[in-house]
Amino acid sequence: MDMGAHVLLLILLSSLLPGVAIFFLREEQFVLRTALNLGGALLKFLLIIGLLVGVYRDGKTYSLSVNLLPGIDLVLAADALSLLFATLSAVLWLVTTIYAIGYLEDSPNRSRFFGFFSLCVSATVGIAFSGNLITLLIFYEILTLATWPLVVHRGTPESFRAGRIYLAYTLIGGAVLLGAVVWLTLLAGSEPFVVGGYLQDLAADHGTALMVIFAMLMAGFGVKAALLPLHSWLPRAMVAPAPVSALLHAVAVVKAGAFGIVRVLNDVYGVELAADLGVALPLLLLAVLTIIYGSVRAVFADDLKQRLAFSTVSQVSYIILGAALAGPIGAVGGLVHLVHQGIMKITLFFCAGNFAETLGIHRVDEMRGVGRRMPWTMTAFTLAALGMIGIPPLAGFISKWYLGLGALEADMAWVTGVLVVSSLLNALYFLPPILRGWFSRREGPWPDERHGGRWLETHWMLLLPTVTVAAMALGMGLLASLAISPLYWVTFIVEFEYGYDHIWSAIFEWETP
Amino acid sequence: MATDPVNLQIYLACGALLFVMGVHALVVRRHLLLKILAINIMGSGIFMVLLGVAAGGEGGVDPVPHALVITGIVVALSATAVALVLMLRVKAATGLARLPRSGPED
Amino acid sequence: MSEAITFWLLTGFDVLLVLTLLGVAWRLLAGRDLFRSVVLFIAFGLLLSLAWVRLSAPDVALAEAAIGAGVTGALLLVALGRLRRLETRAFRRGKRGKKP
Amino acid sequence: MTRHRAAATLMPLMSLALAGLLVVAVLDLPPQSGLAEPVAGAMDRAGVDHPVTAVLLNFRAYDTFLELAVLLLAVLAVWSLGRRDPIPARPVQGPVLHGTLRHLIPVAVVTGGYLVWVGSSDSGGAFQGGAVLGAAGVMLMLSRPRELPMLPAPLQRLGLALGVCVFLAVGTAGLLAGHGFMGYPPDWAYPLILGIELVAALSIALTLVLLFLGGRHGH
Amino acid sequence: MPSTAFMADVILAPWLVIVPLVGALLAGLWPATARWWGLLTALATLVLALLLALQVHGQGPVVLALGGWSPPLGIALVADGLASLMVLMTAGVGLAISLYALGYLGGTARGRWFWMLWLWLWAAMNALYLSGDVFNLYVTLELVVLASVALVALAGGAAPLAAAMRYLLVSLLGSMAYLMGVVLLYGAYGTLDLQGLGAQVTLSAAPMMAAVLMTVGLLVKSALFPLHVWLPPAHGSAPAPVSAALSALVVKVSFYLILRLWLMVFPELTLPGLDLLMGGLAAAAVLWGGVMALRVSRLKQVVAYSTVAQVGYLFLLFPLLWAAPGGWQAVVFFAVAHGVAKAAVFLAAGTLQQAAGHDRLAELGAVMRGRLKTSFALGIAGASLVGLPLTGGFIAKWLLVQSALEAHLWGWAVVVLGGGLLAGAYVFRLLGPAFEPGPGDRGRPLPAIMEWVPLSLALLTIALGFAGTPALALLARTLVGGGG
Repeated sequence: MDMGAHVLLLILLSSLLPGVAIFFLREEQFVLRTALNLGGALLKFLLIIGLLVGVYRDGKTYSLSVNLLPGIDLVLAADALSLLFATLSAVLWLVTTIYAIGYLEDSPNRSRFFGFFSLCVSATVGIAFSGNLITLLIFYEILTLATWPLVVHRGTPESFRAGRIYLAYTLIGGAVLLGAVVWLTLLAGSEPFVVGGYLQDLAADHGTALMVIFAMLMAGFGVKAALLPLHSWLPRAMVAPAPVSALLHAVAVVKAGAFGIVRVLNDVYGVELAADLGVALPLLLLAVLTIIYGSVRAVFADDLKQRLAFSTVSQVSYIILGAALAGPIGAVGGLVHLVHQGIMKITLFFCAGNFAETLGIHRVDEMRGVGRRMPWTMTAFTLAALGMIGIPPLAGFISKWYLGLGALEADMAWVTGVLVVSSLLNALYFLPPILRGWFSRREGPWPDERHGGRWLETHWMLLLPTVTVAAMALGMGLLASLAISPLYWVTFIVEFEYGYDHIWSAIFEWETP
Repeated sequence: MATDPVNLQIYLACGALLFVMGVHALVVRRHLLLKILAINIMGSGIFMVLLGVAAGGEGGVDPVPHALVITGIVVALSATAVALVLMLRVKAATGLARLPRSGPED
Repeated sequence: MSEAITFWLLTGFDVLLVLTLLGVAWRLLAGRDLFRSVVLFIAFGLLLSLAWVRLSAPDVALAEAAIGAGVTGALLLVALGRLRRLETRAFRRGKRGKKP
Repeated sequence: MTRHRAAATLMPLMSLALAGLLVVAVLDLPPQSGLAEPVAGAMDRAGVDHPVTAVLLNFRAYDTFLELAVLLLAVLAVWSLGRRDPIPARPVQGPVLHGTLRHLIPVAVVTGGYLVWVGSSDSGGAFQGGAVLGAAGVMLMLSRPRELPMLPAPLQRLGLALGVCVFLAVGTAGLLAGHGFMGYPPDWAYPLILGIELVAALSIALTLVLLFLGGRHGH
Repeated sequence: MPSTAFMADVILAPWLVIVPLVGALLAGLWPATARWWGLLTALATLVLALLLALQVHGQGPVVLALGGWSPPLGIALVADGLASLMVLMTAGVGLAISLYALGYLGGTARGRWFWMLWLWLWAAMNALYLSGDVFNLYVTLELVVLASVALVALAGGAAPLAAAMRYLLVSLLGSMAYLMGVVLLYGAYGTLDLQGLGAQVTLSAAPMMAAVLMTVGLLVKSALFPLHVWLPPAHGSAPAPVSAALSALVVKVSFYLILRLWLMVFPELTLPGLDLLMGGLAAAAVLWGGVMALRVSRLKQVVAYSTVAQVGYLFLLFPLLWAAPGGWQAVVFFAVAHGVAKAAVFLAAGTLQQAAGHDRLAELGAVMRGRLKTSFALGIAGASLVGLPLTGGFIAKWLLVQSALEAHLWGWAVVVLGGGLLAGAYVFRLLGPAFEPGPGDRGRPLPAIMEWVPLSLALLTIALGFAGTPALALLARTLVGGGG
C-alpha cells in the first residue's frame, strides 16, 4: 500500500466522517455544520486533484484492498475512468453543498439532510473508485440506502410514495444485480476491473450464462440509469428538494447506473466480447428507445422539474449509447457526455430551484417574463438548455458530435438520425421556456415571491453556484481542446482502451474532411 | 428375572403406542391439564421403549438406560411442575385453562 | 413343562399389563372428568412401575413410584384443586358483576 | 373453523400412520447389549458397587448434575411466575386422614434416608430417597395446611441450591485436580459420591416440597 | 502463533458452562446483587469464548471426555468450529443484552428474576452447544426451554402468559420427539456419543425414524412456518432484553441442534423429498413473516415477524446441505449475522418503546427523531437484516446465494433475494416515521447505556461484514460424521 492508496481512503472518509458528525449536530449549529460540509468538500476536491495529477503525470493506478471472503476483496482503485467520475462528483458536490445551504436556509432537519447528503457523495465516490464488480455492487447498494432519506426528506405523503417507488425499483434492481454478480464471481472469480474485460476465456463454455448475466447486470444498473422500462421512479422522485434533484439527476444516482454499465461493458466484458456475444446491439437499441421516449415525454410535461427529469431519462442514455457503439469515438462521446450532461443538468436544476424558491414558479407556462426579473438565472438556464440541445460550440454539441462520428465509425449511420431527431425534440421542449422567459411579458404577480433582494435577484448562495456551473458548462464547450477539459481527459481514458494511435487517427480521419 | 424376547416386543410396541397416544391427545385435547398429562404419557412411552431396549441385550441388563430413565423422570417432573403453575397463571389471567385458538397447531 | 407354564403365565401377565396400561392411558386422555384423569394418571404411574419391575429395572420402578406417580400425582392434585378454586372465584365474581 | 375441522379429521389418520411407522421402527431394533460391557468393565474404578448409581454419579455424572440443575431451575421458574397461593383446604377430594399422615412421616423419613444410603450397592439413590423425603415434607404440609412451618427465604434458597452447588464444586475440583470436569480421584470416589447423594437428596426433598407449594413465598 | 501454542494445554470448554452457572447460582442466592454477578459473568464468559474460538482456530476441534470416562461410557464435550462460533456469538450478544438490561431493568424486582433466569439460559445454551452426547443434549435442551419459558412469562399479562404456555407445550412436544429419536438411536447402535453414532448410522428403519422424529421435533421448537404461531406474541410482548435473547439466541438453539445432528450423525441418510419439503416451508416462512411484518402496527411485532421470516432462511439449510459443500457454513454465518442484528433491533426498539411509552409505529416519529443514536442502530441493524452491503447480513446473503447458485438451485437463490426485498420493505417501513415532519422529542429520560448498547451492536454488524473469512475458517474446523 503506497501513499496513493491512503489518499483513496482519505477521499472516502473526507465526506463520510463529516457526514456522520453532522448527524449529531443540533439544528442551530449552522457555522460548524457549514464548516464541516465545505471543509470536507474542499478536502475531497483537493485530494482528487492530487490523485489526478499522479495518474496523469505518471500513468499510475492506485489500489487498496480489504478482504471480505476467501478469494473476494473489497478493492478501491484509482484509474483514469474512476477519476473522471470522482472529479465530476467532487466538483458538483462542492457547488451543490453551497447551493443546498442557501436553499434550505430555514427549513427543519438540516443536520439530517446534510448528513445523508454527505453519505450519498461518499457512496458515489466509492462507486467511482470501485476496483472490482463486488465493490461496485457494495457502494451501489449503499447509495440506495443513503438517497432514500433524501427523497423522503420533506416527509409529505407524496414524498413517502415517491420513496416507496424509488425503493421498490432500486432494491429489486439491487437484488438482480447481486444475483448476477454472485453468479459471475462463481464463474470467473473476483477479478479486478481490467481494460478489455476478463471474461474472454469463458465465452466458449459459458456463452449463454454470460449473456443472461449481462442482461441481469444491465437490468440492475439500468434501474438507476433510468433505462427504458425501469425509468418511472425518476420523474416521481422530483418531490425531493431541488439540491437533491440536482444531485440525484446530475451526478449520484443516474450516473452511478450509467457508470456501472460503462464499467461492465468496458472493463468486465470488454467491448469486443460484448459485441461477439451479441449483447451490445440490444443495449444500443434500448438506449436509442430511451432517448426518444424520454424526449417525447419531456415535450408533454408541463411541470418544469418533470420536464427536466424526462430530459434526464433521455440524456443519460446517450452515455450508454456511446458505450454500446463499441468504438473509440463513440466511447469518447459517451464518456464526455457523462461530464457534460452532469454539469448542464445540474445548472438546469439549480435554475429550476431558483425559480421555485424565489418566485414560486413550478410550471413552464408560469415562466413568462422571468428573464427580466432574474436575468442571471435565466441566462444560466438558457446556456445550459442550448447546450443540451447541442448548439455549437456548447458542451452538448461536443458530445453529440463524437457520438455521431462514433455511429458512423461503427457503420450505424441511422444512429445519427436518432441524434438529430432527439436534438429536435430537445429544442421542442427547451425552447418554449427560454422564449417565454425572455420574450413574454408578465401580467400580474408571481405565484409566490419570497426573495426581494435589492442588489441580487435572489439569495447569493443560490445564485453563485448556478452561475458557476453555467460558466463551467460554457467553458467545457469553448475550451474543449485545452488540456484541462473533460474531452481531453476522456480521450486520455479511451487511449487506454484502444491504444494511443488508434484514437487520434480515428478522430483526424473524421475531423479533417 | 430374565425376560424373554417375546415379552420385550410387547413392551416395545406398547411404548411406541403410548407415545403416539400422547402426541394425539396433546394435539386434539384442549384443556391444558390434559395436554400436560399427554406429555407425561409420551414420556412414559419413551421410557418403556428405552427400558425394553435395555432388557434385550445378550450380555445381561444394560444399566445405562436405567440411569437415563431416572434422569428423564426427574426432568419430566420439572417440566410438569412448571407447566402446571403456568396453567394456573393462564387461568387466572384469561379465565380459561386452554389456549386461545390462534393458529393451525394445538 | 413347568417352565413353559411359567413362560405363558408371565406372557399372559405382560399382555394383560400392557393392555391395562394402554386402556388406562386412553381413558385418562379422553378427559371426560379431570379429577378422574388425574387419579387414573396416578394409577398409570403405579402400573408403570410394575412394568419396570418386569423389565428388570427396580431402580426405575422405585423412582417411578416415588416421583412419577407420587410427587407428580400430588402436584397434579394440588393444581387441580387450585384450578377449581379459580373457577369458583371467577364464578362468584361473575355473579357479583351481574347484580348491579 | 374449517381449518380446525380439517385438523380434527386428519389428526387420527396421522396418528395411526405415526403409530404404524414407530412400531415398525421399534420392532426393527436389533438385539444388542448396549453399554452393559463397558459399564461392567469399569465398575472396579467406579467407587460404588451398584451399576446404575455408578452410571448416574460417575460415568454420566454430568447428566445427573444437569438434571439437578433442571430441577432447581424448575423451582426458580415457578417462583418467577408469581407468589404462591395457599394450598386448597382439601386438595384431595374425599376424607384425608391427617392423623394417619402424621404417623407416616417418620416412616417416610427413615425410608428416604435408607434409600440414599443403600444406593451405592443396591437399588435406590438420591432421587428416589429425595422423593420419599419430599413426600414426607408434602405430607407435613398437607397435615397442617393452615400453619405452614417455613424456613426463612435465604435458607430456602441455599437449601435448594445446595445440591447443585456441592456437585458443581466437586466437579470443578475434579477439573482443577486433573481428573477432568465431573471426575473424582479414584480413591475418593465413594465418599464424594455418597456426600453428593446425601446433599442432593436433601435439596431434592426441599425442591419437591416447594414445587408442591407452588409460587414464591410472600402474600 | 505463540498464543495458540500456549492455549493448547488449557482446558476451556467446561469453564464456559461453569462460569455462567456459577453466576446464575450466585444471582439466585443473593438476588440484590444479581446484576453485578450478571455483568461479571458476561464479561468473563466473553473472554473465555474468545479464547476458545482462538484455541479451536489454532489447533482444531477439542474433544473432552468428562470425568476421564471416554465415550461411549462417558460424556464428551465437543468444542469444534461450529460450537465455538455459536458460543462466541452468544457471548457477544449476551454481553450486550446484559449491559442493556442494566439500564432497562436496573435493580427492580422483575430485574432480579431476569438476571437469574438469563444467566441460567446462557449456561444452558453454552452447555448445549458444547455437548457431544445426544442424551445430554436432551437435558440441556430442557434447561433452555424452562429458562426461556420463564423469561417469556416474566412480562405477565394474558398474552405473554398464553404465549409462554404455548411455547412450553410446543417445546415439550419437540423435546419428547427428540428423546424418542435418541432412544431409537440407542436401541439401534448402543451408544449416545455423537461421533460414535456418526460412524455407525446407515440407512435403515430405526435411524430414519429417529432422524424424522428429531428433526420434526426440533423444527417445532424453532418456530418454522406453520409452527410459528407462538413466536410473535412471545417475542413481541416480552421485555426488550428478553425479546432480544429469544429472537437472537434461543431460536438458533434448535437450529444448531438440527445442523449438528445432520452434520455428525445423519450425513449418510438421505430422506427423499426432505430438502424440498423443508425448503418449501422455509420459503413460506420467509414470505409469510415478511408479509405479516408489513401489516402489523406495533414496532416490536414487526421485529418479531421479521424473526419468523429469518428463521425461514435458516432452514434453507436442508436444500443446501447436500447440494453445496459450503452451504451449511453460509447458513451458520447467516444465523450469526442475524443474531447480532436482531438483538440490536430489539434493543433499539426497547429503547424507543421506553422513551415513548408505547410502541405504536405510526406515533414513534418524534422519539425516533429525538433519539438519533437509537434510530441509527435501528437503521444499520435493519440494513443487515435486509442484507445491504458492508454488514454481516450482506456477507450472509452473498454466501447463501453463492451456495445456491453453485449447486444450480436457482429457486432457492430467488427465495433468498426475494426475502431480502420483503425485509427491505419492512425495515424501511420501520424507519419511515423518523422522516415525518415535526420536531424531535427525546421522550422520557433513559439511562445512556440503553442508547449506546444498540448502537454498538449495530456497529458490530458492520464489523461482521468483514469477518467472513475468519468465521469460515473457524467453521472449517467442525467435526462432521459419516463414513465418507
